[in-house]
Amino acid sequence: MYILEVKNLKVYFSQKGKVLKAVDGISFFIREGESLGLAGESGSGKTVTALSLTRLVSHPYLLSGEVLFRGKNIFRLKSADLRKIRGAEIAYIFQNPLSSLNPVFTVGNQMIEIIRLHHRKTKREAEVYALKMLEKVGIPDAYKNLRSYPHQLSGGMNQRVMIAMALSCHPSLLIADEPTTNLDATTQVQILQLIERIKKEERLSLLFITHDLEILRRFTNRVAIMYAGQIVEIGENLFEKPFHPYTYALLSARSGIIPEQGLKGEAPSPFAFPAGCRFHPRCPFKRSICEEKEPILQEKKKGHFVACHFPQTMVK
Amino acid sequence: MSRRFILSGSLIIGILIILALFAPLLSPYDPNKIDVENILSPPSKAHILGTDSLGRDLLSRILYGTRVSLKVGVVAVGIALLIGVAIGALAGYCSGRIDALLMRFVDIMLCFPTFFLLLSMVAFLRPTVFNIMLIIGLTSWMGVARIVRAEVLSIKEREFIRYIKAMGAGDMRIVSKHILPNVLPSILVVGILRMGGAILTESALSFLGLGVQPPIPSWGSILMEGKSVMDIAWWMSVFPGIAILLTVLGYNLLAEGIRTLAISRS
Amino acid sequence: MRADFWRKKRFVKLRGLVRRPLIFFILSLFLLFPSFFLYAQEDNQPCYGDAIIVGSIGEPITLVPILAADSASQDIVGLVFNGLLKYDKDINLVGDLAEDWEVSEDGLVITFYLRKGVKWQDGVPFTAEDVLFTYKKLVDPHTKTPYSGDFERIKKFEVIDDYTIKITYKQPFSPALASWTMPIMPSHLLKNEEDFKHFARHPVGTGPYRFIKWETGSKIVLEAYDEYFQGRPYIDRYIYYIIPDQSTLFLELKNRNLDYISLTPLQYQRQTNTEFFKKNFRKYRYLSFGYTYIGWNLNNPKFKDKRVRQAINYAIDKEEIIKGVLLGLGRVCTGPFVPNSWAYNPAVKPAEYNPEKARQLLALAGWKKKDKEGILLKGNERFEFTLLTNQGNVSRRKCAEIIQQKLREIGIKMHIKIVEWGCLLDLIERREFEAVLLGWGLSRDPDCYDIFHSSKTGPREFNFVSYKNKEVDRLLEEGRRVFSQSKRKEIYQKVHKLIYEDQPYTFLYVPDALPIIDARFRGIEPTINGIGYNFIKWWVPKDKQRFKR
Amino acid sequence: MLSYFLKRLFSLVPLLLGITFISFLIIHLAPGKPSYLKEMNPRISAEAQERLIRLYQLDKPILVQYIHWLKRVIKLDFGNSFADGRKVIVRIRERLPITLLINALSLFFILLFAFPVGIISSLKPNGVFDKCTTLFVFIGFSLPSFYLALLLMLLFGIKLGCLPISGIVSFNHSQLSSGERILDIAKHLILPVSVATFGGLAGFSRYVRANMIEVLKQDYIRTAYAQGIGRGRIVCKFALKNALLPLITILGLSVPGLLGGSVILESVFAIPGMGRLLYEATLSRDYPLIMGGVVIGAVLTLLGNLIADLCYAWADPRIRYQ
Repeated sequence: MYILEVKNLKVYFSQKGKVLKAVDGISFFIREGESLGLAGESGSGKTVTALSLTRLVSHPYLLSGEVLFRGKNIFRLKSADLRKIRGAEIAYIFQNPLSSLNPVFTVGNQMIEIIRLHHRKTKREAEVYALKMLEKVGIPDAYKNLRSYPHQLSGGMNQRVMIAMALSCHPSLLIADEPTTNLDATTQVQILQLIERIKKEERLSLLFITHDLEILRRFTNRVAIMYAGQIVEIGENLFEKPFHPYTYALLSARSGIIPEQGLKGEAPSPFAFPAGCRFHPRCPFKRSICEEKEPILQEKKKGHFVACHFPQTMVK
Repeated sequence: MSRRFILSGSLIIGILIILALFAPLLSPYDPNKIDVENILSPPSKAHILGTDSLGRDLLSRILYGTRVSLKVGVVAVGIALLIGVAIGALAGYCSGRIDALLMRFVDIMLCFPTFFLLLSMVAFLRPTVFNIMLIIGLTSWMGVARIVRAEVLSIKEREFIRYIKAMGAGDMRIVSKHILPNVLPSILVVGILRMGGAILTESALSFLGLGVQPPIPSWGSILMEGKSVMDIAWWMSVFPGIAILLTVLGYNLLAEGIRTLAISRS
Repeated sequence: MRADFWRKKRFVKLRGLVRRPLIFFILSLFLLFPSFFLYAQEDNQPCYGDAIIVGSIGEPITLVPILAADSASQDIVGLVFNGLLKYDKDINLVGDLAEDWEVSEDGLVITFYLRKGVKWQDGVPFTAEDVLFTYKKLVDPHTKTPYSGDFERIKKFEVIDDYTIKITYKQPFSPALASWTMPIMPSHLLKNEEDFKHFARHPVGTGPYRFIKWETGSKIVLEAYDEYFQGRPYIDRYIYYIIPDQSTLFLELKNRNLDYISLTPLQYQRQTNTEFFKKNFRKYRYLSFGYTYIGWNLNNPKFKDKRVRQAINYAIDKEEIIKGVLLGLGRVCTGPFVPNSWAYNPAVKPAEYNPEKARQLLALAGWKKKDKEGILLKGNERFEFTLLTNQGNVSRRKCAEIIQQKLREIGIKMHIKIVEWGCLLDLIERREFEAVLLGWGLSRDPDCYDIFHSSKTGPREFNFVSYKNKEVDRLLEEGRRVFSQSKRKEIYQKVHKLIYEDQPYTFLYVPDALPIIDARFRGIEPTINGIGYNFIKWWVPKDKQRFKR
Repeated sequence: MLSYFLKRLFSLVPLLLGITFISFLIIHLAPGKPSYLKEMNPRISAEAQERLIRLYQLDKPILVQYIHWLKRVIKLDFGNSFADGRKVIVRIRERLPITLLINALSLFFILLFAFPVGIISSLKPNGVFDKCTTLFVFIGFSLPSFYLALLLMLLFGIKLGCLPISGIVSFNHSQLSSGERILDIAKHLILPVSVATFGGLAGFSRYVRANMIEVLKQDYIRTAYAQGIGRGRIVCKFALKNALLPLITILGLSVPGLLGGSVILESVFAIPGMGRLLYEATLSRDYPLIMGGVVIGAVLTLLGNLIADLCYAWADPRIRYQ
């Protein structure tokens, strides 16, 4: 059973009269209890994908396709019903915990707010519960920190707070959007371990978005690679046997982290993608057909799909 | 959106400039021609906007008034920019004690109720058109100084300035050749915005009877006269105000347009 | 709304009667005839009661008579206090607090015999002590009074007894009598008050009205003084409303909330000719005691030449100014005296508007050529000057603009500079002016020594145009020495003629005073002294009274 | 917090000294002299004038005069007005309340309307509502307050005759019952307060809008949405409190503008307030009164800034805990 299934998701924005295709027809699913990794360069549409799963994208020009959460089409829900899913069923952890927390309210205030939103609890009970959650995510001196403002805490602490907030309503799907990107190395490891731990404890499904392929290799069952608003490759053991030249290029970058300009040439403009395969201008293996016909996602191996006219069998 | 602002703003200002330039051709009468037989006659075919309390043609006076207002806007703002940019750039570039001192001065000036400052200065200088412009300039440079200082501070820290400095360029040269051109867009916006403000200030002074001297027709002083005959001559208080409104609107639209354009460019 | 307030009250009563028409009819039959006689009688017979509501733009500054210099203060002071002397309806000096007075043969000593039995409004008798006290305060260097001048000429002030005063002057000084119209203040109340602080807002006088209260920024209320020595005034209360805005003042009059205001020429000519106003108000129009003029700085080489000043007099069309500024409500001024003064010389005829004559005179004075702009030239000098006037006076501003036009027509370029009053005084004091457009408010005494005598050209003195004419000097001195009015009349009529001939000022106009008063008031008799002189005799017929006690 | 407050308070002293000194200088150097008389009067002799000048110590050097003045002011004695000899403090006390009332009322209405207008237009930038308010804002910016006042007076005072056009009380105010008195004052205040509100409203709703747009873009707003919090609550609680911060400063800075605006407003509507008092005092060179007004104005301005700073510190934990 899939906890989440996305079919032909398109998210376009309108800017200065031009259409920006942030996400252009992607489909994927997440099984119950599974962790799916989502990787790609900046601007490839990862975050927009994550946000559109609960219709969080603001002022889209077009938002189409289907997002089925436990069979319910999120896009068809009334906003009141949708709010019951947000936070309670699908929770998010964002990049930059400091800016993702409201600077003018205390940690406790913000936690109690959402606890009381999704549970019938008195203020007092909510506070006790918030304390418990903070302790659970390993925040020392939880009582004091509950009364702190985000700017008084370190980045790692704030991320723990974010996680505590995310967990506080027992969601079944956690979407972590680059949760460790701006943290220092040791904190990164701690946060990742924390996520891994709570995933197990709470039996969560996870959508993990990151630049860092190493993390995906360690923490996720399956990985999807996005390029120019589309998924170019998705499957298990992607890293052992990538088929798409783009994935291969990513993997061959030394650190394993997708650099800003990870490849030769520039990422295409989202206002005007190249015809044919969107990767062809940068592809070392391109042929004439690549410039004309758009490749579709095809199952290359069981559970392993690739969108490429000439999928390479490449071993890293 | 910004295009439309710029277009409508510059259209209004353009028309006003034309009206000001060709006022002698467009005016149906000599704006100072007194006619005691036709005191305060309502709008009619002979006098489209009516006459004032000395029987002068209101339309002609408003047309000539355009000259005063536009001139006041440009010159007053020129003066304000001159002072504001000089002090702002000095404070921003030198920083340290000079900066603190200059900014304290700016603070003091800002704490004055501006209008009171204006009144005292009007008393200090004789109210010729130039002096009015000077006074408005002298009392409105503080905002410019603050903006320029902030911009200079941020530009100063950029890599390329450090590089130029390392190459041994002199301070004067750095400020005038490298920093100020980068501040120019915001100066432009502030300047145009202030022009509207300066025109408002001039008309307010004239409305209180402290502005330009008769018989120079100023919209504010026509309004002042209009207030005293409000109950019998509505045209005296309605038409000059429309002229002020349109002019200031023109400048404000233009400034807003340029500002949003600059933001979207960067 | 406020008008409705009154109207409603009256309507309620009427409606009550109308509802029972029969009773009303019978009642009126009974009442009609006796009441007819009663009313007819009452129409001629003054009766007590009612209040008059006066609207004013300005608020009094102080009610201390020797400090009060503005017209609002003087309005109130005049009702609360008396001087030793006053002017009657024909502008003759008559006794007020003084019953009689004597001037010694040599004119040096004036003896006042004070009225007996006059009581201050707090019941204390009025005596010579009060006059002495007022005099002392006037010449006390710590008193900030503007009126000390006339009293500093006193050599000796003797109190002979409680009701006799002998005042000895350093020289004969005929305006002295006029100076004793100065209101007298109560010694017993002020002896121990240092700076009049309390008194300034709670005055006690001998006058027809007692001070009741002053609500700052709003109104002053006076009440008839029952024991006033000239008889209690008919109108019970005098309420002085301060409404610092001309249009609101007029609006309130229109709503019949005010009984008495001064109209502007525009209001007089254009806004009060309706049936409504004719029915409910009476408009009065009489010449005021003051004139508007251009003063030329006679030290300026341009204006030193009499012919230039005369030319300008010919070039300015005073009738046009009176039409444009006063809407016809005024008279051409021909000299330092107004037509209703006994010093006025009717033989002096105003110069006609004659630009041609003006050009000729200017040519004689050397202003022959014109430059490209059409401005007259004398050598390389353009005929260009600046006329100063004060800010906040619309008529003067308009006046200046008309003059500007007229002078431009004969080739003189005049600039107008409008500065605030304080600034103007400063410029005049420092003689930094070429010409000023100003007005003089005149006292009833024609003595104008301070304005035209050549000895009065010092920094803060009033002959600021530096006018010097030996003959005029002599006449002005004589006018001060002589006490006989007929002799003085002769002297001042000569002064009038000489000054108009010399044109140190270009005399422009004497404006009309334009009061409007609710029609219910009776006993108002305009004379050359205006209407205010007999205010205590004004009254309202019983049936027309609006305010009951 | 207290030490922060004291520090700020202390730093105002030199500012205040600077302001008073510069004003003193300008006022006394300006040409013109105190005119206790509204018209020239030949009965007033030159000697009498000299005497007045000596009494007022106007013959001393400016610095000496300033120090004298300062010494008295420290004892809270502003001296007596030239015009009527009454204490400056009394004259200001008479006039200040009405000015403060009008400004406070208009500030209240500005805030009352600016927030809804600004917030609604920020929710859909460039939507219909936003476009309408933008138009309104531009007109508000460009319309001289005295012109608006004239138009309103023309319409409501003269054409319709339903609102009084000058002063703050009717002439028969003292005869009314206390209920009617309040109604009477309210009626008189409608036009001046509307004019004062209109001008401020344009600017302020614009600020609210800009700040809200900025805040609504922030990450924490997205977080709040992601947590399932309703839009209304997000806008009114989470976003608004953040958007308030810069507005506090702007409010504090707007005090001198308000005082300046009072001059014109009170002149047009003939309101006996501070602005008019100062205007008249300036014209008649009533030095003690002008200086009293300057001090009051400066103190109000600085207080405005101080209160804004304190509010800011109170509202923004990031500053409070520094």
